[in-house]
Amino acid sequence: MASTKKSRTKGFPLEKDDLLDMYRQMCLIREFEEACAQQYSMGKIAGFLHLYIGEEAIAVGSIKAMEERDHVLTHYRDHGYALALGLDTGEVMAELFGKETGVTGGRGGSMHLADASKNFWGGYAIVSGHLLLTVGLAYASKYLDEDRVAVCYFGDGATNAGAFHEAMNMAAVWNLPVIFMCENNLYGMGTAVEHVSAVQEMAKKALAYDMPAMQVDGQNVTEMYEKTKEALDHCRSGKGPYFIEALTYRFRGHSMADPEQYREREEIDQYRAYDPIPLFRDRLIEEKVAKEDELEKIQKAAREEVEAAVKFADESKDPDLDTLGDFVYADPITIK
Amino acid sequence: MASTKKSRTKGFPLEKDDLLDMYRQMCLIREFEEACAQQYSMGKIAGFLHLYIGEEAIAVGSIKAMEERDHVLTHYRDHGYALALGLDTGEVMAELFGKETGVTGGRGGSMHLADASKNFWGGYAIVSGHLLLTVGLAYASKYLDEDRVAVCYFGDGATNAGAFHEAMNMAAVWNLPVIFMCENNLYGMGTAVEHVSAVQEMAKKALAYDMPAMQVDGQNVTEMYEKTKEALDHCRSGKGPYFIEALTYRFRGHSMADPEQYREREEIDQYRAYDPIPLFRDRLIEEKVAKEDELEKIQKAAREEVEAAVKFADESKDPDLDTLGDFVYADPITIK
Amino acid sequence: MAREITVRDALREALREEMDSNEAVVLMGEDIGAYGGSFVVTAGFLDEYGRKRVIDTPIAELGIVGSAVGMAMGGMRPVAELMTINFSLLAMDQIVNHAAKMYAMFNGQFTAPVVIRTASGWGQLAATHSQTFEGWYAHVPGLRVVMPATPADHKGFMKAALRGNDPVMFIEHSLIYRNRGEVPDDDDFTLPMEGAEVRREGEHVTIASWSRGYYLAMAAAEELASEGIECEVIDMRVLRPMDTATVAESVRKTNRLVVVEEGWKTLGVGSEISAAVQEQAFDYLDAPIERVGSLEIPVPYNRQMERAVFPDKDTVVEAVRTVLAKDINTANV
Amino acid sequence: MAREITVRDALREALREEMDSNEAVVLMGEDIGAYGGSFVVTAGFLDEYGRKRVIDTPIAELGIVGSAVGMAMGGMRPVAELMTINFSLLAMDQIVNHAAKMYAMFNGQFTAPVVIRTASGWGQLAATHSQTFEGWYAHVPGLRVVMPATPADHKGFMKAALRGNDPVMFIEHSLIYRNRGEVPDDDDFTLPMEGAEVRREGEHVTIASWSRGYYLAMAAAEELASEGIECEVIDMRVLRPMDTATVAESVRKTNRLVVVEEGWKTLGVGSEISAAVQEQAFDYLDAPIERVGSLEIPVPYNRQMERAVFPDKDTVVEAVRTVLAKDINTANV
Ligand SMILES: Cc1ncc(C[n+]2csc(CCOP(=O)(O)OP(=O)(O)O)c2C)c(N)n1
Ligand SMILES: Cc1ncc(C[n+]2csc(CCOP(=O)(O)OP(=O)(O)O)c2C)c(N)n1
Ligand SMILES: [Mg+2]
Ligand SMILES: [Mg+2]
Repeated sequence: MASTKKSRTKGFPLEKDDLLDMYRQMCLIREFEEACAQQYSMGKIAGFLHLYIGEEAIAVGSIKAMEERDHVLTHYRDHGYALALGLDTGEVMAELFGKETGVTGGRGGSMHLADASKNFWGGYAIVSGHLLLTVGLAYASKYLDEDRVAVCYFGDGATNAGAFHEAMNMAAVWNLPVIFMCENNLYGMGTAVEHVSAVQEMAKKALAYDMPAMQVDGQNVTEMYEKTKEALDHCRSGKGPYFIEALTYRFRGHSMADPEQYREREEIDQYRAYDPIPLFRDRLIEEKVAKEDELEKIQKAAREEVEAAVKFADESKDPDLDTLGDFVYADPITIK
Repeated sequence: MASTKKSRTKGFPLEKDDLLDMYRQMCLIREFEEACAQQYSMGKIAGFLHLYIGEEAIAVGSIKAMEERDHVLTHYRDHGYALALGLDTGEVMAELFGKETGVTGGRGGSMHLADASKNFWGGYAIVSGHLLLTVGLAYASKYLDEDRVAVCYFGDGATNAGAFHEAMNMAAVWNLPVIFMCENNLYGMGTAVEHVSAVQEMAKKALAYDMPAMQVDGQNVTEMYEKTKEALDHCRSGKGPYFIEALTYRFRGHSMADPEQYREREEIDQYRAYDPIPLFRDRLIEEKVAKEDELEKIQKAAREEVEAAVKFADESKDPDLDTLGDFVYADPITIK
Repeated sequence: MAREITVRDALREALREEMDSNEAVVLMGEDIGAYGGSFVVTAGFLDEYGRKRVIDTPIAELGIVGSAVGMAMGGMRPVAELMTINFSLLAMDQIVNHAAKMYAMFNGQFTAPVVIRTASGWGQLAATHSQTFEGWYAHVPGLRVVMPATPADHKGFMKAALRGNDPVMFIEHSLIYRNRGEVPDDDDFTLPMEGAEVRREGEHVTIASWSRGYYLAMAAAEELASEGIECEVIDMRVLRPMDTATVAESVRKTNRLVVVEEGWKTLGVGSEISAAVQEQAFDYLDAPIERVGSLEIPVPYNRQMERAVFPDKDTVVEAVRTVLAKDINTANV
Repeated sequence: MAREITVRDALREALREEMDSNEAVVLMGEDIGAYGGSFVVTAGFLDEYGRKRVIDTPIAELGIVGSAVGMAMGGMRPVAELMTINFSLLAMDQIVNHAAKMYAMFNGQFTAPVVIRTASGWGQLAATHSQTFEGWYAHVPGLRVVMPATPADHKGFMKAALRGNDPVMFIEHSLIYRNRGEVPDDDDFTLPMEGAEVRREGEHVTIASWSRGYYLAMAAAEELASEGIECEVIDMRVLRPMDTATVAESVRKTNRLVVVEEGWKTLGVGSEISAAVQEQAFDYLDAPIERVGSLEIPVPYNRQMERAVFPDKDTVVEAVRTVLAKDINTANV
C-alpha cells in the first residue's frame, strides 16, 4: 500500500518514500530468497522450496497499488507476496524452518504462508485451485458491500487447468472485483509455454470471457504499480474482473529440486539482463530520486534483516507435538 | 455421409438423393422422439430421457458431411446422432426399453447409445467429459495416420466446465483433427446462457485458443452440411481443430422430468416457427426438388419405421441376469 | 410440538429458516433457481430470495465448491449444491485439498464453513449416475459428513451445519425425499452432528445402516419380528466423525452385526464399521460381521438388472438369517 | 538370470521395453519430457522417443486422463502420468466415470486400456501433497489397482498393464524409488495383476501391507524375529482385485493380523482387509485385527510433527505386540 499523499516524483508515479520502500522490499525479497537457498542446502528448510528471484517487481509493484483491505491469494511461490505485504521477515523464515513462531505455526511451510490480519489468504499448492477461492472471496466482498478487490497470483502454467476457466467465467458472469494476475515466466516447472498453451500471450485467454486484459512488464516495478492501480480502479468501480499478464522470468530453477535441463544457460543470461532490482536502482539514481549510497544502505539493511530472520528462525522452537490434533475441526467433536 | 457424386441440386449443395435422405432422417428422428415421449409416459422407457426435437438439422446436416471413418461422440441427448449415423431404429428403441437387442444390450439406456461398427463412440452423461475423449481419439487418429476427424457434440452449458477448456487447449496445442460442435439451444437444463456464461456467443470461446470458429444456423440442415464440410476439410488438411456453434432451440423440456418453469410459452412458440423440418420441406418444394406427396411418403415411412421399432423393442427380451457380471473387466480375473 | 413432514420439506424449512435468520446464507448450484432444483428442494426460492442469494451457477462443479469455499472464508454461509454425488468427483480437489485443509494448513487462521449438499440415488440412470461415494468423504479428516435418513435429522443437521464452523458434506438420497417423519416445531431446532442412533431395540442381531439403507433395515426388522427375530437397528446418520462405539455397544448385547449400504461393499463404509466393531467388541461377536452392499459392477440401465444390483429388504433379511444361522442351527432363537 | 536394480530402473526398463516393442505405447504427463519427470523416472525418454511419444502435457489432470482414455479407445497404449496422487483428485471423474465405465456401459464395445501412473509419498510437503488415496480407486469396479513394493513387481505389473485390456491405476511411492531387488532378465517378463504374496513366513502373527508399508512390515518382522516372534509378512501388491483370501489363509495359521498402511485408517484399505478377513477366518482369530495408519489430520510441514503422523517400524512393532499381548500374558510365545 502506498503512502496516502499520491504526488509523483519526477518520472515516477509515486513519492520518494514509496519508491524507496519498494526498492527496500525488492532487496528484502532477493536477500530472503538467497538465504532460503542457502538454508535449504544446509537442511534447515525442507520439502518444496520455490524461489521468487527475478520476479520481485511483480509482487512489490502490484501490492503497493492495493489497499490494506484488499484480498491476496497466491500459489506456492509465495515468499515475495508475504514480505511485500509486510509479514514479519523472521516469522516467515521461521515458517520455512517449520518453527512454532512461523506465520502458520510450522504447519504450512514454504508453500502455505498466510496472515489473516493482513488479508493474505495464503499460498496454495494445487495449481490454479486458489483462483476459485479468490472468486468466492470477491463474491463475499461484493455481497457484503466491503469494497475489497481480491487479487490472485498464478503462473502461465495454471492457465491451462480447468479451474482457471471456471474461475474466469464465474468472475465475469458475476461481475466480481477480481484481478487475475498471471505471472508469465515462460515455464511451468520445466515445460515451456509454447508446448502446452494454445496461445502464447496469456492475456488472450481473457477474450473468451469478454474480460479486459493487459500485458505488463513484470520487471518494471513502477509499471506494475501503475497498471495494477488501473485494474484496481476498474474493479472498484464495479466494472468486474481484470486480467493482467505480467511478463517475467524466473532466474532460478522451479524449485530447489529442479535439475534445470530444459533451458539453456544462454537464455537465462539473456533474461538476467532484465533483473528488476538493478533496473530500478539505476532508474532511481538516474532520475536523482536517491544516491547510490542511500540505496546501498537499504540493501545492507535488507541483508541484516534477513540475517536476523534466520537467527530468529534458528532459535525458535519446534511446535509442541501435543498440538498435532489442533485445527482439524473448528467445532468440538465429543465422540470417541 | 453423402453419396459419392457431389454435384449440386439447384440452390442446394447436394444431390436429390442426399437431400431426401436428410429429410427422411429428420422425419425419422422427430417421429422417434415423439414415440419416446409416449413410451416414457407409458412406463416403457425410464431413467432420464432427453429429446432432440427441434435440433434435428444439426445431427443430420453435420453427419451427412462426414466420412464413415470419422469419429462421433456426444452427450446424453443422443438419439438423433444415432439415427443419423444409421443405427437400426429398432435397436435404438430397444435400448431405450432396456432390452437385450438394444444397441448397448440394455446396459446403457437412452443416454449411452453407441455403435463401434459405425465409429459412434457413444453418448456420455457427464457434461463435457466426452470432449476429452474426443481429443484422445483425434490424437490416435493423427498418431496412427488414419485421416479421421473426431467430432463431438455438446451444449452451451458444457462450455462452462473445466473439461471444455482443457479439451480446447489440448486439441489446439496438439493441432488435432477435432470438430467441437456446440449446440447452443440457449439453456443448460433450466438455466439460460446469459446467467452462466460470460459471453453469449459460444464461438467467442475459441478465441482463447486461436481456434477458428463459426456460428451456423442450426435450424438449416443444408447450412449445417456445408459448414461442417468446411470445418472437416480444415481438419483433414492438418490445420487443427475447429469450433462450430450451431444456433438452435430445444422445443421440449430438458428431459421428461422438466417442469419447464424457466421459459415462457411465448418464447417457445417464437422458436417453433423455426422448426427445421417444415423449413426444409418448404425449401425442397419451392426449389422443386420434390413434390409434397413424395415428402409425405417419406414422412409416413418414417412413422412406420418408428412404429415397427417400438414393436421390435416391445417384443424383445430383457437381458439375461446371468450376464450381469460381464464386461466389468476385459481380461479375466481368477482370484476369489 | 412436532409435525409430520417429508424429508424434502424438512430441508426446505431448514434452508428457509436459516436464510431468513442469517443474511449471510446463500444457495448456489446448477439449476437450483429458475428450474427449481433437480430434486425440487429449492423450488420457489429464487422468487423469494432473488438472484443474489439463490445463484444458478454454470455447470462447473469444481468452480461451485471452490468459489463457495472462498465465500465461506470471506464471511458468507454458502450452501453449494452438487446435483448428484456422481458429479462431486469433479469437485473432489476443492472438497479434499481446499475445504478440508483450510483450517489446519494455515494454523487455524481461516475456517471454511461451506455446506455441500449433494444427492446419492439411482433409478435406471445407468453407470455414471447411480453411484454413491459417502465413504470417500468420510475418509477425510477436516470434513464432517452427514447422510441422514429421517426428516428431523435432515432439518436438524442442515441447520446445525449452517451455524457450525466446519465444512460439511451433506449427502441426501433421491429416493427418500418423500419419506415422512416427525420434526419439532422450533425455529432453533438443531442437532449435534455426531452420534449414531439406536432407532429400534432388539436382542438377536444389530443392523447398522444410514440414509435409504436405514429404511431397508427397518423394513427387514419388521418382517423378521413376525418370526420372533428382534433386530436392533442403528442409524449411523453421521459418517465423519463416525460413531462406531454405539454399534459396538449394541453388538455387546446382540453378538451379531449386519451392515447395510447401497454402494459397493469393497472399501465401502461397511468395511470401516466392521473393522472398528471387531476392534471394540471382538469378544462379543458370535458370528462374522455380515456386509450387505450392491453388486460390484457399473450399474446397468435395464430395470431387472438394476434391481439385482442393489440390496433390498429381502437381501437384508437374508443377511440377518446368515449371521443368525449358527444359533438357528443350535435352536437358540 | 536376474539382476538387482532399483524400483526406478525397473519402471524405466518396463516403459522402455514396451515402447520399443509396441509403437502404440506413448507416455504423457506434466514435465515427463524436458524436465525428466518429477521423480526422474522418464529422464532421457524425450530425447530417445521424441515429442510424439513423450508428451509434455498442460497442467490439466482431468484432460490428461480424459485424452489418454480417448487415445486408448482409439488403439493407442497411453501411459498417463499424474505427478502425485494428490492431483489425481482432479482427474477423478475421468478415472471413475469414464475409464472405469467404458467397457461395461457400452456393453463391451469399447475398452479403455489406459495406464495411469501416479505416486503416493510425503517428505515435509504439507497437507495437500502428502496424501494417499489408493483405497478410493480400489473401491471402483472396472479399475485394476496395483501398488507394488518390489522392483520386480513394478516391472512385471507395468509390462502386464501395457499388454492388458483394462484401465490400470499404477500407484508408485516417492520414497521407495531407490529400493533395490532382483528382476528377471527377460524382455517378456510380466506378472498377472492379481494375488497377494507371502514374502516372509512366520507363525505368530500376520502383517499385511503394500508399497512402502511392506518395507516397514519387513523391518518390524526382522526386529521381532530377534525376540523369537515370527511374523508372516504379506505384500498385498494388487488392491483391486484384492486378494484377501491369502491373508485369511495366513491368519488361519497365525491367528492374528496387523494391517499396515500409510494413509488414514478410517475407511483406509486396512478396513477392507480387516472386514474381509474376519468374514473368511472368523473362527481362527485369537485377537482383534489391528490396523496401523497415519494420524487423522491434515499433514503438517514440520518435520517432527510429520514424523509423528506417519507409521514407522516402531509403530508396526508395537501393533504386533498389541495383537500378541493376550498370548504374551499367558506365555504362549
Ligand atoms: C494440480 C497440480 N498439478 C501439478 C502440480 C505440480 N506443479 C507444481 S508447480 C507446477 C508448475 C506451475 O507453473 P506455473 O503456473 O507457470 O507457475 P510458476 O511456478 O512458473 O510460477 C506444477 C506442474 C501441482 N502442484 N498441482
Ligand atoms: C458434470 C455434470 N454436471 C451436471 C450434470 C446434470 N446435467 C445434465 S444435462 C445438464 C445441462 C446441460 O446443458 P447443455 O450443455 O447446454 O446441453 P443441452 O442439454 O442443452 O443440450 C446438466 C446440468 C451432468 N450430467 N454432469
Ligand atoms: Mg510459469
Ligand atoms: Mg443447452
